[in-house]
Amino acid sequence: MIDFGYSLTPSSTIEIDDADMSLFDELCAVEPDAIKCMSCGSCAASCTAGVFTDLNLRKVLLGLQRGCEEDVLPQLKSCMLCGKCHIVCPRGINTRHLILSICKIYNI
Amino acid sequence: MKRNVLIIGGGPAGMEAARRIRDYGHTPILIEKESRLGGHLAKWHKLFPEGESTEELLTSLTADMEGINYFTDTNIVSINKLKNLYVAIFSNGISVQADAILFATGFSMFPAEKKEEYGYGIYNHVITNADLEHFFNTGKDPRIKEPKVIGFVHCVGSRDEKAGNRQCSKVCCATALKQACEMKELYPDATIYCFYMDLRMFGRKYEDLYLNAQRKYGILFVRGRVSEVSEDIDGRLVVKAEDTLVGKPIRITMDLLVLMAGMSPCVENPKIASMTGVHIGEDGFFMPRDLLYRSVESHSKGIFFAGAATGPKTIPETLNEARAAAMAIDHYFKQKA
Amino acid sequence: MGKLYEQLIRDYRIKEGLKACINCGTCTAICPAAEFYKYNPKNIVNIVQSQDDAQIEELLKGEQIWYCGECMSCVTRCPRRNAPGLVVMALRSLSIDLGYFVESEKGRQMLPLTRRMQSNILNYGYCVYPRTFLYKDHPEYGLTGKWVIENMEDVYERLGANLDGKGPGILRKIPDESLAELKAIFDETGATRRMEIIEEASKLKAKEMGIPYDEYERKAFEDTEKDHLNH
Amino acid sequence: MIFQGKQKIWSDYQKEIPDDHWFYVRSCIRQGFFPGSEVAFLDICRNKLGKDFFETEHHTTCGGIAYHAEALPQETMMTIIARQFALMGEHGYKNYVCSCITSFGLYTEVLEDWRTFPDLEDKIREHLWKSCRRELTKPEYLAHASDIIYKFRNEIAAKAKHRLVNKFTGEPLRVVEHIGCHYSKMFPSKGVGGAEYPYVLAGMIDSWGGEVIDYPERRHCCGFGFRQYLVKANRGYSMSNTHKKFESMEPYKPDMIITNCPGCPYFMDRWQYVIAEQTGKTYGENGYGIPVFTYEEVAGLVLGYDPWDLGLQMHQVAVEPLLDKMGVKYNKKDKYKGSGGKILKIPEFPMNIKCC
Amino acid sequence: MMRERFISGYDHFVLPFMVGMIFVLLWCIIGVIKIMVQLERKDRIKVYKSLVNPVIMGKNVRDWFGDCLFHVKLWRRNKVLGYMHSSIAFGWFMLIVIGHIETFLYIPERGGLFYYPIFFRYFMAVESTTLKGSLLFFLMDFFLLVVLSGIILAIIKRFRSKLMGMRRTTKLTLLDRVGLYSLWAIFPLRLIAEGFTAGVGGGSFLTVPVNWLFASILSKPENFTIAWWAYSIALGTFMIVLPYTRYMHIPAEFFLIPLKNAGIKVRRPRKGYALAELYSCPSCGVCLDACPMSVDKAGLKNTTVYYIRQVKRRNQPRALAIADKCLMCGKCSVLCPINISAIDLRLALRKQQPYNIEHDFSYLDKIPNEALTSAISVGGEKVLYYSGCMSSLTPMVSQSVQKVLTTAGIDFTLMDEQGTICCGRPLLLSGRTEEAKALIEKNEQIIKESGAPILLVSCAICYRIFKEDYDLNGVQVMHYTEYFEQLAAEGVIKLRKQEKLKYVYHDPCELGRGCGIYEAPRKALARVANLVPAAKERKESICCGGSLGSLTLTHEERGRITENSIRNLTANSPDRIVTACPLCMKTFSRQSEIKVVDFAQVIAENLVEKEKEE
Repeated sequence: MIDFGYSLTPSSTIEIDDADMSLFDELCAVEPDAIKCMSCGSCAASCTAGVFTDLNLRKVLLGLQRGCEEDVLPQLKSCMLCGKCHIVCPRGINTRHLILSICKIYNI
Repeated sequence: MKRNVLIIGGGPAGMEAARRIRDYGHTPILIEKESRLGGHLAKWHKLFPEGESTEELLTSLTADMEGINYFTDTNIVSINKLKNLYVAIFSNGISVQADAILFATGFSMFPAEKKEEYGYGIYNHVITNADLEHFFNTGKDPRIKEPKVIGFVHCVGSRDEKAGNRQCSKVCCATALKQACEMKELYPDATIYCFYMDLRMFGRKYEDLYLNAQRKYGILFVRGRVSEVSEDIDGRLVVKAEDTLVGKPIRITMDLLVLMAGMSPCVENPKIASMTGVHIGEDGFFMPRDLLYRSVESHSKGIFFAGAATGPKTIPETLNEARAAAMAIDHYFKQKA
Repeated sequence: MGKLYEQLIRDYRIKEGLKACINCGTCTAICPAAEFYKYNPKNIVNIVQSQDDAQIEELLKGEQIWYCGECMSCVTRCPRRNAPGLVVMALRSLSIDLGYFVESEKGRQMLPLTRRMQSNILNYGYCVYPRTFLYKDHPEYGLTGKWVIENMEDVYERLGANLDGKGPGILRKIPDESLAELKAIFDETGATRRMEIIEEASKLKAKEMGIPYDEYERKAFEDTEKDHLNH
Repeated sequence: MIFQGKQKIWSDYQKEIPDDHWFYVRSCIRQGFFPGSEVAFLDICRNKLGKDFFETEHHTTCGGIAYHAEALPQETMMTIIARQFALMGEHGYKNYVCSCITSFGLYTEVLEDWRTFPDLEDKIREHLWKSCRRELTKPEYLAHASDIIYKFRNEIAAKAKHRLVNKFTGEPLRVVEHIGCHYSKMFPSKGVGGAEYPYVLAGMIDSWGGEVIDYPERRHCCGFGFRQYLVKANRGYSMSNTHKKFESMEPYKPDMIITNCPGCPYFMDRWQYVIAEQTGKTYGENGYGIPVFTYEEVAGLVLGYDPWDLGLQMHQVAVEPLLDKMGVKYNKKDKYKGSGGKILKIPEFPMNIKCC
Repeated sequence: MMRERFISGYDHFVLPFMVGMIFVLLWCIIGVIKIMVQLERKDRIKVYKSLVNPVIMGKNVRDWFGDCLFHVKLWRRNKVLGYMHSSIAFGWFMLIVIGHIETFLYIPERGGLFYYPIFFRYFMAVESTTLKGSLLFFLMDFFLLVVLSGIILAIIKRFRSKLMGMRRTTKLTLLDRVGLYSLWAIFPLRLIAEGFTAGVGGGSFLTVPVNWLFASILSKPENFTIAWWAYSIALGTFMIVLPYTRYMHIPAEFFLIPLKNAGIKVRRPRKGYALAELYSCPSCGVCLDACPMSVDKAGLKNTTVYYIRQVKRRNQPRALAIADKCLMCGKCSVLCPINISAIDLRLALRKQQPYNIEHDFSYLDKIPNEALTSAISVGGEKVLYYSGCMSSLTPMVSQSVQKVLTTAGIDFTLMDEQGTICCGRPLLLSGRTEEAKALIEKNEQIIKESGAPILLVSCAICYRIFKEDYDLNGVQVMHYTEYFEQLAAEGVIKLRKQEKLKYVYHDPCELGRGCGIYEAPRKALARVANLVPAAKERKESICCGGSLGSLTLTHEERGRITENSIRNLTANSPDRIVTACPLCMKTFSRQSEIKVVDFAQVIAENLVEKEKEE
C-alpha cells in the first residue's frame, strides 16, 4: 500500500442503526427512570466532581441512549456518589443508584 | 331587534360562536368552504392532552344547531360595507346583509412539501401529522407498513423564517407526543424518536403527556432539528440531525417519518382582508385591535375574530375566544342600540 | 459587547451570516467538517452570538475555526437565515489580521497556503496552475497525473490548450498588464498586507518554536501533531 | 421515491437563461485538470449550437479558491471580480457565464452583497478605479456553464450520436449526478432545480437517456474544502468525504458520475484511486472504479467527440468500460499520444484499481 | 418431706422433652463454635480477654439480667409490653431455677437428669408439709402465675397489639407459629399437669384449686399422665423448632451480650458477629414502627426484622434489595431491645454488591490544596470551616455560619472555597469503603496542612465521618451546633430571644443517633425562641426521608417519609422547623408548609451585634 501522507478519518456521526442497545434496555429494566431524563443539566451543574473533571451525568445518560457508551462511561469513575444530582433532579430520578446500576450493567 | 351575524368559517370557532350568538338572540349565518362543518378538527382522530375523542367534541359542537343558518361548500365572493351594514355575496349566489362579521377562518396546514429537504411527496414513507390522523381514523395509508423505527419531526414550517413561518405553532409538540404514544400502542415493538428544538409543554397535563411518553411508552427524544432526509436503496429513510445535547451529528434509518406540519395563516386571509380592510400582521395572521385586551376585535367596526385566524391556538383557547367574540358582538349591538 | 466582537461585526460576512441562532443543529447535522473534526458550527455561531470576548479569543487562537471546508451546506438548511460558514470566514480573517492564527496548528497553515495561492495569482493569474502543481505535494494526482506532469506540453497541446501562449484559451499566458492590475488590486485591497502579516507573525512563531523558517513552513504544510479528529 | 414530487419542485426553480451572447470566463481547475472540457464546451456552443461566446485573454482567476483558503481578503476577491465584470462591460456584453462553480457562487454572492450593502459596492468601485482605472458594470444575467448545456440539452439530444444507454442491455445507464456545493446551496433560487433536488445535471441525464440515481449522500460535498485539500496535512478530510459518498452510492451500482463543478470530478476520480491503493476497495465493476465526468465531457461523448480529444486519458479511473457500454468507438492506441500523434511513454498503472 | 413416687425416676412422657432439649443444646453448642471460628482472629482474642475482665463480665451479668430476663428497655418503652416479656422470661427462668433448687434440696442424686427439675411435681410425692416446702410450692405457683399472666398478655397482643404501644407486629412464619402456639401451650399445660398431680405431688394456691376441680371430676387424677405427655410434647416441640424460629433469640442473646460487650462489630453480612445478631433477633417487630419506611405498607417488608429473615433464609436478591433501600437512619437499632446493628449488617452486604464501579480519584491528587483554600497558605490558629458539598444547594447555611463567625470575631478560613471534595460519607454509605479512603485522605491532608486547631462542620453527614473515620492528629472536629452553643455560653456571641416564636428542632439522624448530639442545638435554640417538642424526638426522631443512606427509595416513597416526618415535627404547631443538616433542610423545604430554617440561620438572624449592644 502506498503512503500518501494522509488517510481516511473515522466518522463521528452517531449511527444508532448499528448501536447495540441491549445493555441500555437492561438498564431501563432495572432503572426505568433512566428514560425520564429531560436533559435539563441540573445534575451536571451541581456535580461535586464535575468541578474538577468532565463528569456530566446528563451526557452520560444521553451517550448510553445513543449507544456511545465508550465515550461517556469513563466519566463516571470520578463520581463521588455525593447525591447532589439526586437532590436537584426535577424528575426525581434516583441518580445515585442509577450510576451504580450503570456501572454494574456496563461493567466499567 | 334581531341582527344578522355572518360567521366565516365552520370550524370549532365558528360553530361555537354561532350557537352563542344565537343564544344572545341574534341570527348567525355560518358559511364553510368545505362540504362538512368541523374544519381541521373533523379530520383529527384524538386530541391531546388525554386522548379525548374528536368525534365526541364534534358531536357536542353540532348537537344544537337549531336557528343557525349554515351553508357548506360555500365561499365568500365579495363583502361590501354599506353604512352600518355589510353586504356579502356567497359563491352559491346567496347574498346577505350582516350587522357584524366574525372571522373564524382558522389556519391552513403548513404545506410540508415546502421543506424540500424532508422530501414530503418525494419519499415514500414521509407523512404529515394530518396524514397520520387520517390513518388513525381510517386505518389506511400505504406509506405506513409495520414500521420498526418511526421519527417525529417537530417544528416543520414553524419557527422557520425560510419557510415563511416565524411563529411557533403551539400545538405540535403536544400533538407529536400524543401521536407518538398512539403509534407505540399500535406498534409496540417500534422505536420512536422525536426530534425537537424545545418541548413546549405549556398547558395543564401536557407535562404528564411528556412524562408518559418517556416512562410508559419509551419514546426517545433527540434535541435537534432534522437537517435532511434521504431514501436508501431499500426505500428506508435516512434521517440526519445533530444531537445538539451530545454535540455530534446523528444518523438514523427509519421506516416512517411524521412531519409535524405547523399552522400557517389561512391562505384566504389576504383576499378577505382586502374586501374588508381588516389588518393582517407581517406573519400573515389577522391583527386584532391588540393582543391582550381586545384580542377578538378588529380595527374595522363590526368585524370580529375568533380562533386560529389571529394565530395558532389550542381547541379550548379557540372555543373560549368564540364565546368571547359572541359576547363582544352582543355588546357591540347593545352599544349601537 | 467585547472589543473583538465589535471588530468582528464590522465584517460584512457577519452582517450577512449571523442573525439569531436558535441552536437547532441543522448545520452541524450535515456539516462535512463536523463529521470528521472536533468541530461544531452551531457552537461557533453560538459563541459569536454570545459576544463573549474571552470565548471569541479562544476561537481565534484555536483550531476549530480552521476545520470548516466552506462548502456552505449549512446555509441551505438554517431556518433563521444564518450562514455559519460566513461567520467562520469572518473569524478566520480576524484571526489573521490579529496574528492569532499562528497559535493553532491549523492556523499556521496560512503561511504555505497564502504563499502558494498569492504567488500563483500574481505570477500567472490563476489560483491553481499546472507548473506549480507538484507531484511530490500531490501524490493523489495519481499515476496519470504524474504522466501529465511529465508530458505537460504534449498533453495540453493535444487537447487544444494554449499553455503559456498568446491570446485567449486554456492556460494562456495572461498579459503582463493584466497581471500588473492584479498586483495593484492586491496592494489596494489588503492582499499584499495580508501576506506581510502572515509572514511576520509566522517568522516570530517559528522563532518561538525554535525551528528554521523553512522547516516551519514544511511542518505547517505536511504535519499533524495534535488530535483534530472527533472520534 | 415519487418522481412527480421532484418535478413539482423543479418547476418552482426555473431560472431565466438567455440563449446567446455570453461573456465567457474560465476556471483555474477546469483548465488544469480537464482542459478538454472547456475546449468541448466552447466548441459545442459556438460550432454545434452557433452561439456567441466571447473570451478575452485579459480575464484572470476570480481569486475564489484563494479567497476560500483565506489567502485573499474579501475586498481583494470582490475587486478582482469587479475587474472581470468591467472587462465584460468593456466588450459590450451583459450575460456573464463562468466555467467554475466556486466562481459562480462568488459572483452570485458578491452581487447579492452589493445589493444588500450598497456602501460595499461603492467601496469596490473605488478600489477598482484606483488600481485598474476600470468602471464596474454589473452583468444582467449570470450563468454557470452547466446552465447553458442544461438549456440546450434537448438540442444536444437531437444531435446525439450516443445516448446514456447500455448498448448491451438496452437499459438506461445508472448515473449519479453531483452538483458543486456553491452552485445553489447558498442561493437556491439561482440554480436550476434549487438546492435540495438540483435539476441542472438531472435534466441532461433525463434528456440524454440515462437514469438518475438518488442515494442518501447525494447532496454532500466531495470534500474539496479548499484548505482541507490544498494543505497536505488536511487531505484526510477531503478523502473521507468522498469516501462517504462512494460508500453511500455503492449499493446502487452506478455506471458513471456526472459533475458540474471543476474540482469535484478531479477529487472523486483521484480519491477513488487513493482509497483503492490504501484500502484495496474499488467501487466499480470488476475492480474498476466508477468513472467521473464533467458535464462537458458527457455532452461531448453524446455528440460523438473522440474520447481522447475530450481528455478522458487525464482521468485516473478508467473510462473504457463505460465507453464500451455507451458504444463509443475509440482507438486504444491513441489514448496516451501527444499532439500530432506523438508517441508518449505510457503512464504506470496502479496496483489495486484496474486501468486500461 | 418428699419422696420419689417411682423408683425408676423415669416415665416415657419425658422423651419429647429430652429429645428437644438435647437437640437445642447441640444446636447452640455448634452455633457458638461456628461463630467463634468465623470471627477474625483479633476479634476472637478480644472476646477471650473480655471474659477475664471483671468490668466487662460485670456488664455481661448486668445485661443478661437486664436485657434477657427483665427486658428493661421494653419496660421503658411500654410498661405492659415490658411486663409481658419480662414476666414470661423471668418467670420461666425462675421456674427452672426453683425447679432445680427443689431437686437439689430434696433429691440431689437426680440432679443430673435434665427432665427431673422440669417434671419434679410428677416424680415426687409430698409426705409432710414444711414451711420451706410450702414456700417453694408457693413460689413455683407464683411464678407460674406470673408466666401465665404474661402468656395471656401475649395472646392479647397478638390480636390487639396497640394496647402494648405497638402499631404493627411481625408476620409470623409457619414455624414461628408452631413455636408460638407451643410456647403458649407450655404453661397452661403445666398448670393442668401439675393440677392433676397436686393431690400427690403438692402444690400451692394455683395448682391445688385446679386439683380440687379435677378431683371432683376424676377419681384418681394423679394417674392422668396424658396431661404430662402433653406438657412434655409442648416443651419438646418448642425446643425442636426453636432454632428455626424467632425464639432462638432466647439462647442467642445470652451469647451475643458478651460478644457485644467485648466490642465486636459486624464485618461480614452473615458470618461471625453478624450471625450472632441474626439469631438474636426476636422478631419482636419494634423496628416495624421505628422504621420511617413503614409509612408505606409496602415499606414494611424493608424493615430490619425482614432483612434479617431474608438473610437467614439466604434469599440474596431480596436481602440486597432491602439493604439498598434502607435510609440508614439507625432508629431501629436504638429502639431494638437487643440493639442489633442494623446499619452495619446492611453495609456489610452493600460492600459485597457487585456494582463494578471502578472509581478513579487520581484527579484529586492533581488538585493543589492551595487551589481549594487559602487556609493552606495562611495556616495558624484559625478555625477551618468546611461547608460541605451540600452548601452549594443551601448557600444560606454557609453564609449564616460565616456571619456568626464574623460577628463573633473569630478568625476563620473556608476549607472548600474553590470546590468541595466530598467528605466520603456517601461513598461509605454505599458500601464503597475503600474508595472513600481517597477522598478522606485528600481532605485529611488539607485539614492537617492548614494547621487549624478546630475544624468546624455545618453538615451533619460530614460531621459524622470526620468524627468516626478521619485521622486528624488531634484537630478538634466540631459541629456548628456545639460550637455556637459554646460561643453563646461563653458570651462570645449574644442572642436575642423572640418570646413569641415557637420552634421545633429536628434531630438529623447523622447528628443525633449518629453522633449523640441532642442537647447543644436545643440549648442554643432555647436562647432565641421557645422550643416545643416534636411528637417523637431525640433518638426517636424520624428521618427526613432525604437520607443518602438509601440507594433505591423512589422520589415518591421519599416524599411520603418526609410528609410523615413533618407531621411528627409539627405535632405542637411550631412556627418554624429548625434542623441542623443541609440535607434535612433541603428535603423538608420541598414539602413543608411551615418554614424550615437551618440552625445557623436562626442563630445568625438573632445575633445581637456588638455595636448595637453598646
